[in-house]
Amino acid sequence: MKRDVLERILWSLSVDRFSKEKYREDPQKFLGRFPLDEEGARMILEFDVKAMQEEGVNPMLTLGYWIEMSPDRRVSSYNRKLGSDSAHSASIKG
Amino acid sequence: MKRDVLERILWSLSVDRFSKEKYREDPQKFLGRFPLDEEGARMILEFDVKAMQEEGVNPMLTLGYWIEMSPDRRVSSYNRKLGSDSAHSASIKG
Amino acid sequence: MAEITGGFLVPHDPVMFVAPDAPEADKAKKVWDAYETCAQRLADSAASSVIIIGNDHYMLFGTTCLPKYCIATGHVEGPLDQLPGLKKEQVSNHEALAQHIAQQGSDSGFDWAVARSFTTDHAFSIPYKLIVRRAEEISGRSITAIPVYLASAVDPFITKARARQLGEQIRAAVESFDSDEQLFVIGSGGISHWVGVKETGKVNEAFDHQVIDLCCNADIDGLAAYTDEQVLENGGNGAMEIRNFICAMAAANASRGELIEYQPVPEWVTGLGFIELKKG
Amino acid sequence: MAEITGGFLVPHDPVMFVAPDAPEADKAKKVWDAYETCAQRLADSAASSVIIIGNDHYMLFGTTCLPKYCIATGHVEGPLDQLPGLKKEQVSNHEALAQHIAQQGSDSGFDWAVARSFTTDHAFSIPYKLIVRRAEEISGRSITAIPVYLASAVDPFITKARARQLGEQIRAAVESFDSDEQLFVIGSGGISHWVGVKETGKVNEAFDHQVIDLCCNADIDGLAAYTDEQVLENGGNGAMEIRNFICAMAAANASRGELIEYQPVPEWVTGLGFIELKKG
Ligand SMILES: [Fe+3]
Ligand SMILES: [Fe+3]
Repeated sequence: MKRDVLERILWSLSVDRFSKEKYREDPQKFLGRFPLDEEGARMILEFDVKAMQEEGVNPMLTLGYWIEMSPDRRVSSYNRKLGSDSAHSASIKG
Repeated sequence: MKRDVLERILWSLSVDRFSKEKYREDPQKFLGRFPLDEEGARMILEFDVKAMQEEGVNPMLTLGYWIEMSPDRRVSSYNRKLGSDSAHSASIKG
Repeated sequence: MAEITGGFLVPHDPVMFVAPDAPEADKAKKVWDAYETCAQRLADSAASSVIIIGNDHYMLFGTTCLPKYCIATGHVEGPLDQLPGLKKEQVSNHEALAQHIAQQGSDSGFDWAVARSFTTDHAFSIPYKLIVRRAEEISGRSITAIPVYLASAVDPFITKARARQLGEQIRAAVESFDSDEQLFVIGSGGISHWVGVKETGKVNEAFDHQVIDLCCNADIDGLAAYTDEQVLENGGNGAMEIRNFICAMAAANASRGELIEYQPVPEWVTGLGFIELKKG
Repeated sequence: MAEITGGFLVPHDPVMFVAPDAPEADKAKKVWDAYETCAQRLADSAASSVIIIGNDHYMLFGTTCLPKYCIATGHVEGPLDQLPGLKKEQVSNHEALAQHIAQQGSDSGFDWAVARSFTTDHAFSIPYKLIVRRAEEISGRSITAIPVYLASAVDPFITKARARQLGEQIRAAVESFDSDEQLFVIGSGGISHWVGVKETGKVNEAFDHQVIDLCCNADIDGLAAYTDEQVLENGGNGAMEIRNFICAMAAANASRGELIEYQPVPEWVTGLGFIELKKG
């Protein structure tokens, strides 16, 4: 269930422009409309893509979310956040 | 094909808030991104729900579009536009 | 094994919520009371979960992907189309069973589209609120609910024959689920109503009684024998929802139905029929 | 009857467009040239339409409805995820045939989700641009393209066995289509790549060669024999796209495949394989 809700939020924030706007205006308020516990909200707010993947979230979504919404947006940073030592990085979903 | 595109536009304008905003800002520009002929665009712009239904568009969409986007929004007016003499009217999709 | 021990066929008419006072009071009361009767019978049963078989109204699924049938296997909330007295709420789904139905379907040729996080429309939420939630109140026990959506209002429609097979698959999946739970199934929709078309407000009592008789005789063949043209002509585009009845009847494997109430209500643009599905 | 007379298995690697100069020039050229070879062979054929079998990347379909397989039967545009050199354009679909495939599926137990108006992603649009559109340029004739999307990257996945059956159904539908058209089919995806996970950039040449050998031997059984765990372990989450290969191979009913090119390109995070499906 946690995974499902995380995926819904990431998917909305990857593809739905209205959701993106609302999230940027007030992330806490946006997340408040989903049944998400504190730890889940933290994962989203802190772009903790590693923790989300450990929760079972599809990597296509964590990557898409990072590229769309994170302050940094670089895939090299995404890979570091995941603990990857990859020199190469898909800059978008393969 | 015309029906398909009309349905996509009506569906977007019924449920997608970003599309609604964009349409309200500039209907012509919004419609311009779809492969729609002049007559199709006229149907949308003039809320010609009767013509759209004759084109095969699902009545749930013409009704939803009317209620969401038309200046009037009343189902009684929708029925008149359809040529209905019904005294009764589903105020939303049944 | 789990088991479907009963069920209902009921309408999901949003106009009841929007214009509760439009029909004469006595008629309206009979309809609301019929939901209450269903709730009471569900409360009196041992069912701990309900599968509600409804259909989208071209709101939940769009032109970029129209599924023939979809099941919510995870988080559920709704309805998207909120009404006075029917506000959006979180729904307690039976996730394990829903996932089992999808998986067992996949293993046996039923390629369920799956909603991992779903927002319902009124087709689920009206019977959910008036029957399932109310039965929880009456009985004091928790009852989960699984949303199933068929392509009954948006073409390409699921065929009536396939709706029946799908109901049989749901039953087989329930019976292969490792638990001793009892379930109810609700077919949500109908009977005659014309939606968004110029005939709106028409109710065809003769057609409604035909459908009711077929349901009460558990005559799925009879229901499936209607061509879509016949249904559209006699019951309106809203009556295409008899697919939901067929699926629910096949899932319940009922031997008969008992008419709880029928009211033709032009003010609510629908012939409203309530049937309990009885086993044995 | 219409007929599928040939086809290709090719990758759909967006990084080629984003970072064309990342690999050494010779390697990169071999990959772009492989697409050109496919385009030339399509141009040289008599095919007037191509079915492209790809998969969503959790972008087109969301958590509220994840179809096992979906076909675009009407208006098509794309890609949604535009890239440098891959801008959104209108696609000329073969609507009549696409609708026939969906209908024939419905009649034979394949419940296609249908996209009446569809936006593709790069899984369709890369082979569409580099092969179909290019073959139109070379040959001067029009070639339509039908998007088919399988659940190969988002779970619940279509099983490999079902992907094969679906390919067989596509073939049967094409052969029951009343026209003398020739078609090609393209399986779009693979081979080894790790997407969005910490192994990104890894390429497993040994696995890629195994897959290539199976494809060249038209050994669908061999491909279907991989467990998902084996694919994930050896080919990464991107290699789950071998489902698209299986479906295309079953649709083409090829007796063998001919390797056009293989390049392991860590800079493009993928082992890129190009195979022509040959009949007879
Ligand atoms: Fe891919
Ligand atoms: Fe309905």
